[in-house]
Amino acid sequence: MLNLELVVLATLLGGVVAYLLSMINKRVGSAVTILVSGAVFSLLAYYGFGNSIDQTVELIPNFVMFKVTALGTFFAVLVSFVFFMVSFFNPFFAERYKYPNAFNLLYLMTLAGVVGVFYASNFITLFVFFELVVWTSMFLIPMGKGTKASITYFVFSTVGSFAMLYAIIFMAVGFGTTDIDTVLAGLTGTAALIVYGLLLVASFAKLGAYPFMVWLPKVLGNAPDPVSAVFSGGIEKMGAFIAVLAMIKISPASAMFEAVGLPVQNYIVGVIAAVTIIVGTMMAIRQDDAKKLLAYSSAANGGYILLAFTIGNSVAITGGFFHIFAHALASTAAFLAIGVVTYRTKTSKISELGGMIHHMPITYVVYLAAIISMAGIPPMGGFISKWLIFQALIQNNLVFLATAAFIGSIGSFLYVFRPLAALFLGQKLPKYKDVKEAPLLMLIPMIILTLLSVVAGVFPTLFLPMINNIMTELGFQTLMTSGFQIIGFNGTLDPALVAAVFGTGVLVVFILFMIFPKSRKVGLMDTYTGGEFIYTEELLHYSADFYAPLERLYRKEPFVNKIYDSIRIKVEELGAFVRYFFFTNKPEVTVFWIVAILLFIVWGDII
Amino acid sequence: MKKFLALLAVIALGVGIIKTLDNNVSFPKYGEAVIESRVSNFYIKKNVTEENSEVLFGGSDYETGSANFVTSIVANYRSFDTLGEVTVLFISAFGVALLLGSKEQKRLELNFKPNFMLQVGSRALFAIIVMVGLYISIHGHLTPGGGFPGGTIIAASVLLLYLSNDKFRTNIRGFRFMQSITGALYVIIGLVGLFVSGFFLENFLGTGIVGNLFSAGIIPIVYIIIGLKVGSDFSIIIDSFLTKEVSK
Amino acid sequence: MAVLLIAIPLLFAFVSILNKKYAFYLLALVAAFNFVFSFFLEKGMYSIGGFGPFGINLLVDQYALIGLWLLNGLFFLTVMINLKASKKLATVLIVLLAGINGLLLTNDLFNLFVFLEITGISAYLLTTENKKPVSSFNYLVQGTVGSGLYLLGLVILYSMIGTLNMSDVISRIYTIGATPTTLLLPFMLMFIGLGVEAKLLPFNSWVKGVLEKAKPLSGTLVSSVIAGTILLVFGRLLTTVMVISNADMLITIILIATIIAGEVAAFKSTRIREILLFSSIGQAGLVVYLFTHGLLMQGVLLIIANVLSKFVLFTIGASLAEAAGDEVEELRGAFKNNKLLGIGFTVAALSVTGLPLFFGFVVKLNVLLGIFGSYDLITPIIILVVSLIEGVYFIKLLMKLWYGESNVQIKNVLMTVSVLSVAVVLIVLGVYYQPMMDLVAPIKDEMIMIIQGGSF
Amino acid sequence: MIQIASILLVMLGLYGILTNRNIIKIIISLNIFEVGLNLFIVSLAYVEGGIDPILTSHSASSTLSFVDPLPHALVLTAIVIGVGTTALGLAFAKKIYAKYGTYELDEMGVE
Repeated sequence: MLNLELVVLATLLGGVVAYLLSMINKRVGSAVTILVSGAVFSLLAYYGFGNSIDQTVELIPNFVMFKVTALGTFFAVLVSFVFFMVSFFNPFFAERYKYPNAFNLLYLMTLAGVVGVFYASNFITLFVFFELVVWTSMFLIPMGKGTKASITYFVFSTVGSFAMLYAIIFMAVGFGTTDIDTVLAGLTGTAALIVYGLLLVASFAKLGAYPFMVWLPKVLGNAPDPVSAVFSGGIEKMGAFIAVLAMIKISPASAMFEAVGLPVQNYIVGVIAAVTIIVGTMMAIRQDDAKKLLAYSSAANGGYILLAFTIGNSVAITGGFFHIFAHALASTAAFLAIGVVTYRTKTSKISELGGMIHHMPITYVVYLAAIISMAGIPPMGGFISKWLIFQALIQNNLVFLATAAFIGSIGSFLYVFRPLAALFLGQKLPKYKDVKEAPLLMLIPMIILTLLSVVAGVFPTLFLPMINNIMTELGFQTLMTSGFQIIGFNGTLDPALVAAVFGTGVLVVFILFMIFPKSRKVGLMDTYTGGEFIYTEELLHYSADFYAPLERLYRKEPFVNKIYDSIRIKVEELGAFVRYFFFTNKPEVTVFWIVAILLFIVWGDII
Repeated sequence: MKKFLALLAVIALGVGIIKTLDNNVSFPKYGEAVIESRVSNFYIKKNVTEENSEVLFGGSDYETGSANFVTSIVANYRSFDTLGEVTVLFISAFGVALLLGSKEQKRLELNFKPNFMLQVGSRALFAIIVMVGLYISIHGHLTPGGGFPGGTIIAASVLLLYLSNDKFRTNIRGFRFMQSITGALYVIIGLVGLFVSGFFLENFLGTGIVGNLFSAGIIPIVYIIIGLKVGSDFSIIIDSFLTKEVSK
Repeated sequence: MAVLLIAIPLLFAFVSILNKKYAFYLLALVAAFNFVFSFFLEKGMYSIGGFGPFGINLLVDQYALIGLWLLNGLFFLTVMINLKASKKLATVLIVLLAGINGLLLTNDLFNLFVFLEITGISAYLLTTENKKPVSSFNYLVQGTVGSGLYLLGLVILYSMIGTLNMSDVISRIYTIGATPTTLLLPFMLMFIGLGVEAKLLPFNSWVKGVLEKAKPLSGTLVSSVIAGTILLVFGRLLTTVMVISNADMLITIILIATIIAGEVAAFKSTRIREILLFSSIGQAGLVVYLFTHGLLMQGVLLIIANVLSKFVLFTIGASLAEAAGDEVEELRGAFKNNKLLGIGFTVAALSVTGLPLFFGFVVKLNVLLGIFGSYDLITPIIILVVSLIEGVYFIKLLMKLWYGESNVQIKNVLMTVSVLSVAVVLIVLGVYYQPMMDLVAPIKDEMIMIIQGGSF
Repeated sequence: MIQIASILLVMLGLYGILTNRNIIKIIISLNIFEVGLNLFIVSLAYVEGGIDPILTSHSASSTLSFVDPLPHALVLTAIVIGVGTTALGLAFAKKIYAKYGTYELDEMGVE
């Protein structure tokens, strides 16, 4: 039996150990993060799927309450896996951080927090860990490019978590307990709607759904690369977890009206998800920074997850969970690949890079596989989940949502190929002549993630039991499968077959490529354009901007930044007013107010 | 305009407070206070720890032997307040000295030259005033007055000397010593009470016959201490104000 | 024996002026004595002069004990950290110590006034350390008006009910049949009078002058120790004396305004000490709000959390500001060379913000639960919004202090050790909070039991 | 009557603090405020026909009608505290004058 509280505490302790060891040698400390996160992952996976995690023993009384569920295990194993994979990057980045020892400490604290969130049995525990993740990860961000992003992150996360806190206390006072299952099952009527809304605010804030999308590009763009990977693959998934609590665990009987066959509140969430998908995709298309691009894509994928849960039938929900799984693998891999590029070149700007395929072919393959998965192309995991979600959308006749999802999917082809073309393919730049492939230790996690992504796409049924456990636990039917086939509403998917066809195609092309005479390799200068010879090796590829015509269509950002800014300015104005009016350091002001209030008391027939 | 509005506001507030107090049925009108319902009734009857139906002038061995009820409160029933009050004065005097520089001081010059008569006359008066001050302090439990007025009068005599002679400075160290010792003595008397009979500032001496000079236990002692202390506190304040730092 | 906590400091204060050289040792001795002795105190009503309920009593209940432990301990630490500055003000500090203990212990309304003045005058003198006499003077004027109003309210109350003993007030009020209307004026006068000292909104224009340039010693004492004491006094009065009132609406408006104004002003500020002082105004408002709504336990928890973290924040903040400048921009990266202090500051700031693993979180949760428990759905929203604002400026401050280039270096081993130990306390209480809960759980029942005439 | 007068004195003190920007005047206003307050406290002690609360050979028994001695005791304390704060205020004034050469708060500029 594995004691859960021990795992969490040991992870925290491991952070302290990593901190202390980092004082001796930064890399040793980073190695501790690999060991600890690996241990957490393997313990949780081994005992979690073996159903032998013990949640009853309390090491610190009343501190936290845990409960082992299939849902929690799924999320915890997945996210700790992401942490484990990313931690391989830590030793390489340690020297770039201002406070590497603090980084190691906070990295493991974040991991402990994430694990705690998924296993929490009552809302207070959930919130404790939720906020723990917020502030620990907040301090991870400024180790990268700037401190402003972490403030943005704090604001949006805190808006979300305070909404959740309000809901939690609302329930705690109403029910006298904060046990998640009891409370969520007991909610009815308006109370259910309030809690539903507030929890979803928390979920939106974490997933970066539309009005809260602002923080994602800022944070993921500015954080150190491993942190971006962890955010996209791990921490954001907490939002999905909260969404599950709100949208699936709260009894759907609370629907007052229906819209297009869905409870109206679900439909509203669906619309928000659709907007998120479209805005995220559109914004991703025009990003120059590869990390920001992936950040918007993360937001859009969060939209798919939300969309899946709004539909609420077993196919859609399975699709949602599968999407969480597939996206975690793919986006982590993509961020890691970009991380390798920045590690070697110190930039992630698409317009400044090119031809990396010649230097780092493996990274290229990893990135290619990742974006294929994110765009939902077979034979990758992302295809399976999107197929399931589309099935459900069509089955339920959700025309608008389906259209949005399709637009998003097509858009995702556009944006993922942009870094592919500009960053990896294209012209080789003299500046990066000496760039090498990533070190072996960095390649390992990327390769593992890619292989898993492929396996998930080819043999999804291998991973389905994990999700089926959740479905049974939540009281849904499990997805029908036969062999390696998945049976949807109006069709059967044989991913292995698809993959085989796809693989054959690739193979044929590859053979043709080998058979036909090779193209002649020429130097960069050995060419001319427009009748002019080229004399400098400047960047000539135009892939950095090849969606310019499309971007012109939506130059105005569909964004709410201005509103947020004006709120901040209003608060500051109020502060200036208060300071001017009250904190004057003049005795007569105090006396004036005393007189005024006393006047009110003696003359008002009051109150 | 601002001043007028302020005037209007404070007048309105004053009238409002008076009106509110007037409408307040629980608040006794002027002169209609019911002592029997107040805690002071026990102080007058000296009934706090005993059962006296009547306290007589010349009677003996009451819980507190002071003929002056106010004094019995100030120096006995609520002596702790008085200790606090002495502390306030002490810290004020200390603070004034601290603020106005406590290193090398010299006298402020007066605008006129005091003549010989004034100086001698005020010295003669000084002794009398000090005597009066001490008298008032010592008789605090019998007559109106007590340590605070007595101490102030003592300080007034010092002030007289300061004003009549611009060369004069008291022995400020002596006053500081007295200030310290008297304050400490007050606390020590309280502590003796604590260790002798279990209560801080307990009147552990016999209370004697009401109306006699040597009665009321520790009250006269406390009042002499307070008198000296207040006198020295004020003298220090006076000295601080009437001197300035020697310019460097 | 509780009186020793007041008598010994007073004795030492009187003696300390005899020789300035040894005054400091007396201060250290007496501060240590008070801290240690407060742990040996037994609960009970201690009469002074042996006059039972008719004289002055000192009340030692759980509430007073918590305050004594906390504030005597922090007083001792503050004095020890600021050795140099304490030497000149040794006598003032000893008297201040007596005043603080008196305020915490006394069970008599007028005695409270006396100790309020003792504490006040020592505080005015303490602020002279900042070399800003006008601000100190303003503080003095406002403090005097405030305590004058308290006195006015108190004597009106006395002439109505005929007693000054805090435990007897309620029963006397019922005996004479006073109504909320008749009690409104005295209670409001007392409330406003104390409000001036407790930094409540319209009455706190002294705070900025006194604290914006405060040195570590006076700043920490005024913003942490004295503020905590006054708030605890407020709690006792609002629970045992000013129970019947019908100005709830007005008071609530004042307090909510205080909470919002403090945090908003801090949000606007760019100077480290200003940020801290405005934030403490907001917190004071929240504490008093809790007291007025009968949430004594939560209020005490909030005071404990606040006093502890403000101690850390102000000690470090004022030292940094003295070393490098007031503006946060000038302090960029100040923790680079002072990592341990930085960790202490971070822990305290996160605790004030109410993030988990720190004591502030436990407190915030309890506060919200308490307010929600009285079916108030709006105030929690205000508190949450305000604490978001608070979080933002604290995080901003932290980010700036950690990242940047600076060569500020503060070498004070004692400060580092004490700040870190308080930080550790904040973490331990944040994780293992049950003992603290058990500690504060009985305070309200005890207080009510005492005013109903019970004893321990 | 005396109560009204004392309340008005209190108000006068507040008015003085409200309108004056001169340190000495503020201190004087503070004093007026306190005097009014003290007068008010004493007035609360008065009982119609009461005698001064001292046992003498003329009024030898506690059963006579005395005025309330407690407010007198309180006022004694309040007066002394008032004196203390006034002294301190004046010391501040002297200090301020030494620093700025003026008693007018408006002429000192921002500290």
